[in-house]
Amino acid sequence: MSATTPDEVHKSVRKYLAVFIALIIGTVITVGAYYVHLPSVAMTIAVALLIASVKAFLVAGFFMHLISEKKMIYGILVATVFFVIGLCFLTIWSMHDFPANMNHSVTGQM
Amino acid sequence: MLDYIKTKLLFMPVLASEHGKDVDDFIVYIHILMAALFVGWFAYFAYTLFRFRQSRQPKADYTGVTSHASSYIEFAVVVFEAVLLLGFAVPLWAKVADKFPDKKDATLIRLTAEQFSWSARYPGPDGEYGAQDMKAFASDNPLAYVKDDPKGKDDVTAPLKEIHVPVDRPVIVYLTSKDVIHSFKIAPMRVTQDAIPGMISAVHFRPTVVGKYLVTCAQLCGNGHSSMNAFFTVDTKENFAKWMAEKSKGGGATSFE
Amino acid sequence: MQPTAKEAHHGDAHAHAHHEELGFWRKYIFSTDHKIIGIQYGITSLAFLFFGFCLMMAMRWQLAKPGTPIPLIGGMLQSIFKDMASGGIMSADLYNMFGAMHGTIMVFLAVVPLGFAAFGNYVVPLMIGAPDMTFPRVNMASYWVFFLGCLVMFVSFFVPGGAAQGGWTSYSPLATLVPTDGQTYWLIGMVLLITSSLLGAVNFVATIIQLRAPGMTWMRLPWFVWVQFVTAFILLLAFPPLEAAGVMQLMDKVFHTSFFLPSGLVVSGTPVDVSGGGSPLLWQHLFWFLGHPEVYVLILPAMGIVCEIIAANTRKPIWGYKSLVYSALAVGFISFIVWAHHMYVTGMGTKISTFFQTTTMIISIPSVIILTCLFMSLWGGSIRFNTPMLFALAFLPMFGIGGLTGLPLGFNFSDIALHDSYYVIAHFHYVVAPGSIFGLLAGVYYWYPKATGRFMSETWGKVHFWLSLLFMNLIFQPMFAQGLAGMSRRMYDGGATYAGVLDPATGDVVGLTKQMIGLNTPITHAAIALGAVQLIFIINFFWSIRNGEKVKTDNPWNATTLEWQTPTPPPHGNFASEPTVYRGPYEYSVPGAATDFTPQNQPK
Amino acid sequence: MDIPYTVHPRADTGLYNAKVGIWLFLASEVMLFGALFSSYILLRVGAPDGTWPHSVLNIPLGTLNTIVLISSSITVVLAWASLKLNNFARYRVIQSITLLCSLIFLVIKSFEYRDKFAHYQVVQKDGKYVDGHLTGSVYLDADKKTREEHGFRGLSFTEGPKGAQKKFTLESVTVNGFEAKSLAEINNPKVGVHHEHKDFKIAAAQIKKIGNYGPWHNTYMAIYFTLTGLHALHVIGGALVIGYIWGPGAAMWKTDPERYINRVEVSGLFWHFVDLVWIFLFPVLYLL
Ligand code: HEA
Ligand code: HEA
Ligand code: CUA
Ligand SMILES: [Cu+2]
Repeated sequence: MSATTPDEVHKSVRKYLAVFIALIIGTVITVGAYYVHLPSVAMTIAVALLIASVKAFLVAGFFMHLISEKKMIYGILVATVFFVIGLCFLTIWSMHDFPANMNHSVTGQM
Repeated sequence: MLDYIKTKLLFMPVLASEHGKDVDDFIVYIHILMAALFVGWFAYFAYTLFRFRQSRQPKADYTGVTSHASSYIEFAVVVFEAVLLLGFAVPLWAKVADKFPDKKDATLIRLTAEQFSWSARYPGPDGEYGAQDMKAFASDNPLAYVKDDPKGKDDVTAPLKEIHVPVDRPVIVYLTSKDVIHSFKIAPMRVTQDAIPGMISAVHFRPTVVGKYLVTCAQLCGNGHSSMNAFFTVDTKENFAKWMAEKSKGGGATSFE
Repeated sequence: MQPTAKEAHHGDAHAHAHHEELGFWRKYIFSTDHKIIGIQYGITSLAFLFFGFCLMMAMRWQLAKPGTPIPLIGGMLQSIFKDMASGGIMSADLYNMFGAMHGTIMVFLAVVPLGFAAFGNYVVPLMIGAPDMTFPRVNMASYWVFFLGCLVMFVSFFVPGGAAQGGWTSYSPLATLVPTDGQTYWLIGMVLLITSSLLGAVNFVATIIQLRAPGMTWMRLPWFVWVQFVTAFILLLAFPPLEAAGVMQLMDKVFHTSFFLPSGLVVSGTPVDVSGGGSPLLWQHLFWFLGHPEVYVLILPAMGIVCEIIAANTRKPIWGYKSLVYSALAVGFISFIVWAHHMYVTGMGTKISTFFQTTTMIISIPSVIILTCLFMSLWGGSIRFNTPMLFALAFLPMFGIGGLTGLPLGFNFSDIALHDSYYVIAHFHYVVAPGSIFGLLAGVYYWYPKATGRFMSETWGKVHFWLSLLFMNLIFQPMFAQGLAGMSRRMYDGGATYAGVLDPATGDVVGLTKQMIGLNTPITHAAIALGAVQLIFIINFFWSIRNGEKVKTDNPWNATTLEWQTPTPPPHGNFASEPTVYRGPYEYSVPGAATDFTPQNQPK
Repeated sequence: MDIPYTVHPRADTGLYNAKVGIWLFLASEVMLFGALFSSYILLRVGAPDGTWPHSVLNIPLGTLNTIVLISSSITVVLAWASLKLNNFARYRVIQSITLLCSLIFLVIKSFEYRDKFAHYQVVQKDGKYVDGHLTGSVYLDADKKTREEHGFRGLSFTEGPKGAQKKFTLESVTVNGFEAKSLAEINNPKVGVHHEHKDFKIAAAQIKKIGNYGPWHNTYMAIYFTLTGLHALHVIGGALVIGYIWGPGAAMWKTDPERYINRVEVSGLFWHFVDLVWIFLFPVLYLL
């Protein structure tokens, strides 16, 4: 729990509102970036995911009080994040490590 | 010695390909490690059960083992595994999975699996295949070859469930499937490779013994799975040429069966 | 141990802890007591264990005597499955159905719920000195969701077309294309079972983190609790991807999406009318992402039980407790990144398969350490050969055989020859049948007196043990030979068709030798004999509830862990007052102590 | 003995039971959505050119929904903070906004879904595509006399009491949309190209294939419906729990306020997680 005394709670409330505004701004920037058509697709993706990660960090860190959470919770989450990344990365990697003369397209073209 | 282990202790099937010997040897090495561990541990196990039974040892010893022998054994296992891994498995796998022979020096086969049979197709004199696209499937074009692809004009389709290759020449098999996942397995060749719909996978090997072998399917594919087989005939050069000439009679006539 | 403010707080909560008597339904059926829930799980999973075995006996009959009517149950099968079993003869469809359901039932409805949920529920809170699980109502929900899942799986046998037929692995596109609603039931059943496991897993981890009695530090936990902790974590984090995959396959099946269906499928001469664009390999990745950690879910609880029993019956501390703990954690952790060793022959390149075979070899090392510690623990003991101990001891070499034969499968190069052969079947049955099941049976014999106040018959227990050991080996040992000789699994004719094919030119037999196929018959005989032997156990199990020899004390094995320091059977709330723990779990034969065991809660 | 630490944190972990429980549960949820995101990436990377649609979703609505969900997230923490300040009345008001937001979110989502089900793609026999909203479909009965205007019901259907069933076959459909020569033109329109929408009347004989943008349309729609559907289930579940605590469960505020605050906190953690998932879903599905 991040706040216990009324004073601290008042302080946190101000923090929550700041985070809220940041989240709204983030959303606006993401959508804006989409409409202005950045020069490359890669850039659009990078910007969108970067902002999403920042927003996620804000929500998890402040609304969910992860910033000041106990060690036990960190332990659980670190393991989880490690496994998600493992799942995602290894799956995609293995789909792309096919010997050179194999065609790994998933279409009907054979 | 190795041969004795392979045939008499491990019951390995007939061997008829070049890399198959490496596979067999490797399996033997691992089994030697396994046997050593098993026998060693089992002897220890049997001895302790006998030596420390309650009637002989009414009072247990709080400390138990103090030697570090087991750590050394564990360490030895690690070293042995590392040698098998880095010295054998990785390079040998790289050879069979990645280092494909030159297409020009190999017999090419395009094998299409379906419930429950295999159809082989050869590229003909030009050494190239016409395109295959499942969208082109029709009842008179069951293997879905693109009809107006010039490269496909001289392709030769073998009768269902019949595959021929010449001996001592590398074979590259391109595999795909029309419906579900199948797996191309010829035990005497020490070859297993899945045929996955929507993808082309490939496998290569060099048959070394003339004979007729059985292709079986090593992936559950439905109620005909156990009878999904084909003959894989390794011919002499001459016989293969004869067979090929017979199958390609009439030029492209057989290409769209 | 200083009582903290919080402990003082719940001390006062204790005052109003004396509940009104619960009615029959609340007490035995919709109970929130972890012990009742554990027993519910136990009975359900033992029943499914037996059922799964019956499916296999029918299949084994077909393998030994292909095309002949199945004795005893043939008629029943025909009336249920109609032309899938006409004349009481098993058809290929029925074989595939029973095979898929044998795997599914054994893994998800029998061994996991028995090892994890039943023993975990009954024993873990007792061992850590807790009054119950942290979330008793979630615990109850977990059981009933599980029960619903079992029901869905069971009912699926009776829908038109029968139950799932795509193997327990349910590979798409096959699983999606098999024309039966059974697969839909299978998926719904799986989603329910997974949900139940998640509820259970949250509860276990939270319980072990939060409810350890004062003084029960992490390094004083009995190893059984540790393995349950690791198991719960595996379930918690490995199951959800399969749930996602199950939902996606359900979408494929019900809403005709194409997550796992590529474009251009042509099934028996007709193009399949779906959008395509999906990936069959995606299913395999998501399945094995659970599938591999799952095998440690099958084995870890059994190992934990074996460890407890060895400690109590050698009368000495477990050797290398810390190594055991770290090895269990390492196994749990690494088990998440080895899964693709089931997929070597899908066409992997060198880099990725090297990664996976390296992790596979690495994970075998903590397993070796675990086994080594258990072996070393025997040295210097005063070994008592009672029934639980016999099963526990047999576990060691049996798991050893199963584990060692995992190595040639784990190296991709040898897996080329062994993949999908009976070698794989023999490998994993050695770990799950004479491995896990022996461990679990040991647990049944060991904790039975705690739960019922009576022993199971020792004599019949020993008969059960020796015959089971014999027949298990007679069943699975020949399968190694068959596998090495090239016999494939999931062959409804036992390889007879392809082995019997004659070379039309020369008339020679090609493929498997008659001798190897011939082994099918003695294997089947052994399986039937094994089934008969289990009747001894079943009778012993039920007979002893009423007639078994009564325990004379609450701690009949003179064990040190906390579950033996409560009344027998333990009351609601488990302990009269919160126990305090003063020492590690395996303080047997402490020099200078009055007895040869020093319970964890015995004050200094 | 009773179960300890249901209200107060345990000294060595610093946590009360439900807090551990919810974080464990969220960890498994991370794996669930993580697996779906992995599948998304895999399917998308593997999709051949021109088959993965862009901008078929309504971005303004999606943005609005994002803002709705973010707002509900701040109200959840503010509600919890009010309880911490012992202000139950304010909690009630603020939390009701949360519930309102969840309702708005679901309503908007259902409109979006409905829109997709009304969005059709017609492949014509000449290979051209028509893509847009189906505004009418005319059916002929078997003797080709009666002509009926219907909601689209497939190429043919039968209706009526048993014995006197009538068979209807499609005569033509009207689609308000645009025509395209290839899928790529529909799925990945070039920057700045704007398709003029107009009515196309297509005779049934012209139609090779017709279908709406349901999950079966392509893998993108499949993952879109799966991800957002699962997310919507979480919204519903979360709203039910928060609503229960807010309404019938509020009696606990009187008897055991600390435990009540914990409940609000735990349900809030779940709610933030649902918000967090959406924060990724929105750009990934709508914008990329
Ligand atoms: C409880 C279940 C369990 C356990 C513990 C294991 C443990 C291991 N498994 Fe197994 N496995 C399965 C269940 C299990 N497996 C199942 C169900 C399948 C088939 C799925 C299917 O396709 O349907 C399978 C399949 C399977 C495959 C795929 C084969 C294929 O399809 O081609 C592979 C490949 O790597 C593999 C490897 C391993 C390895 C390396 C271990 C290692 O963890 C083993 C480590 C243990 C040791 C190394 C033993 C050490 C012991 C000693 C040193 C002492 C010896 C002493 C005496 C004997 C006295 N397993
Ligand atoms: C935990 C998992 C588990 C267990 C325990 C078993 C146990 C057994 N299995 Fe099985 N099996 C699988 C998991 C398991 N199996 C899987 C995953 C497959 C692959 C499926 C597929 O291909 O998709 C498979 C496949 C498989 C095959 C291969 C089929 C084929 O490929 O064609 C065979 C063949 O003989 C077989 C046999 C047996 C036998 C004889 C046992 C025996 O050991 C059974 C022993 C059982 C008992 C001894 C029961 C004891 C019962 C009690 C004690 C009940 C008591 C009850 C009360 C008191 C109420 N199994
Ligand atoms: Cu094809 Cu099995
Ligand atoms: Cu595995």
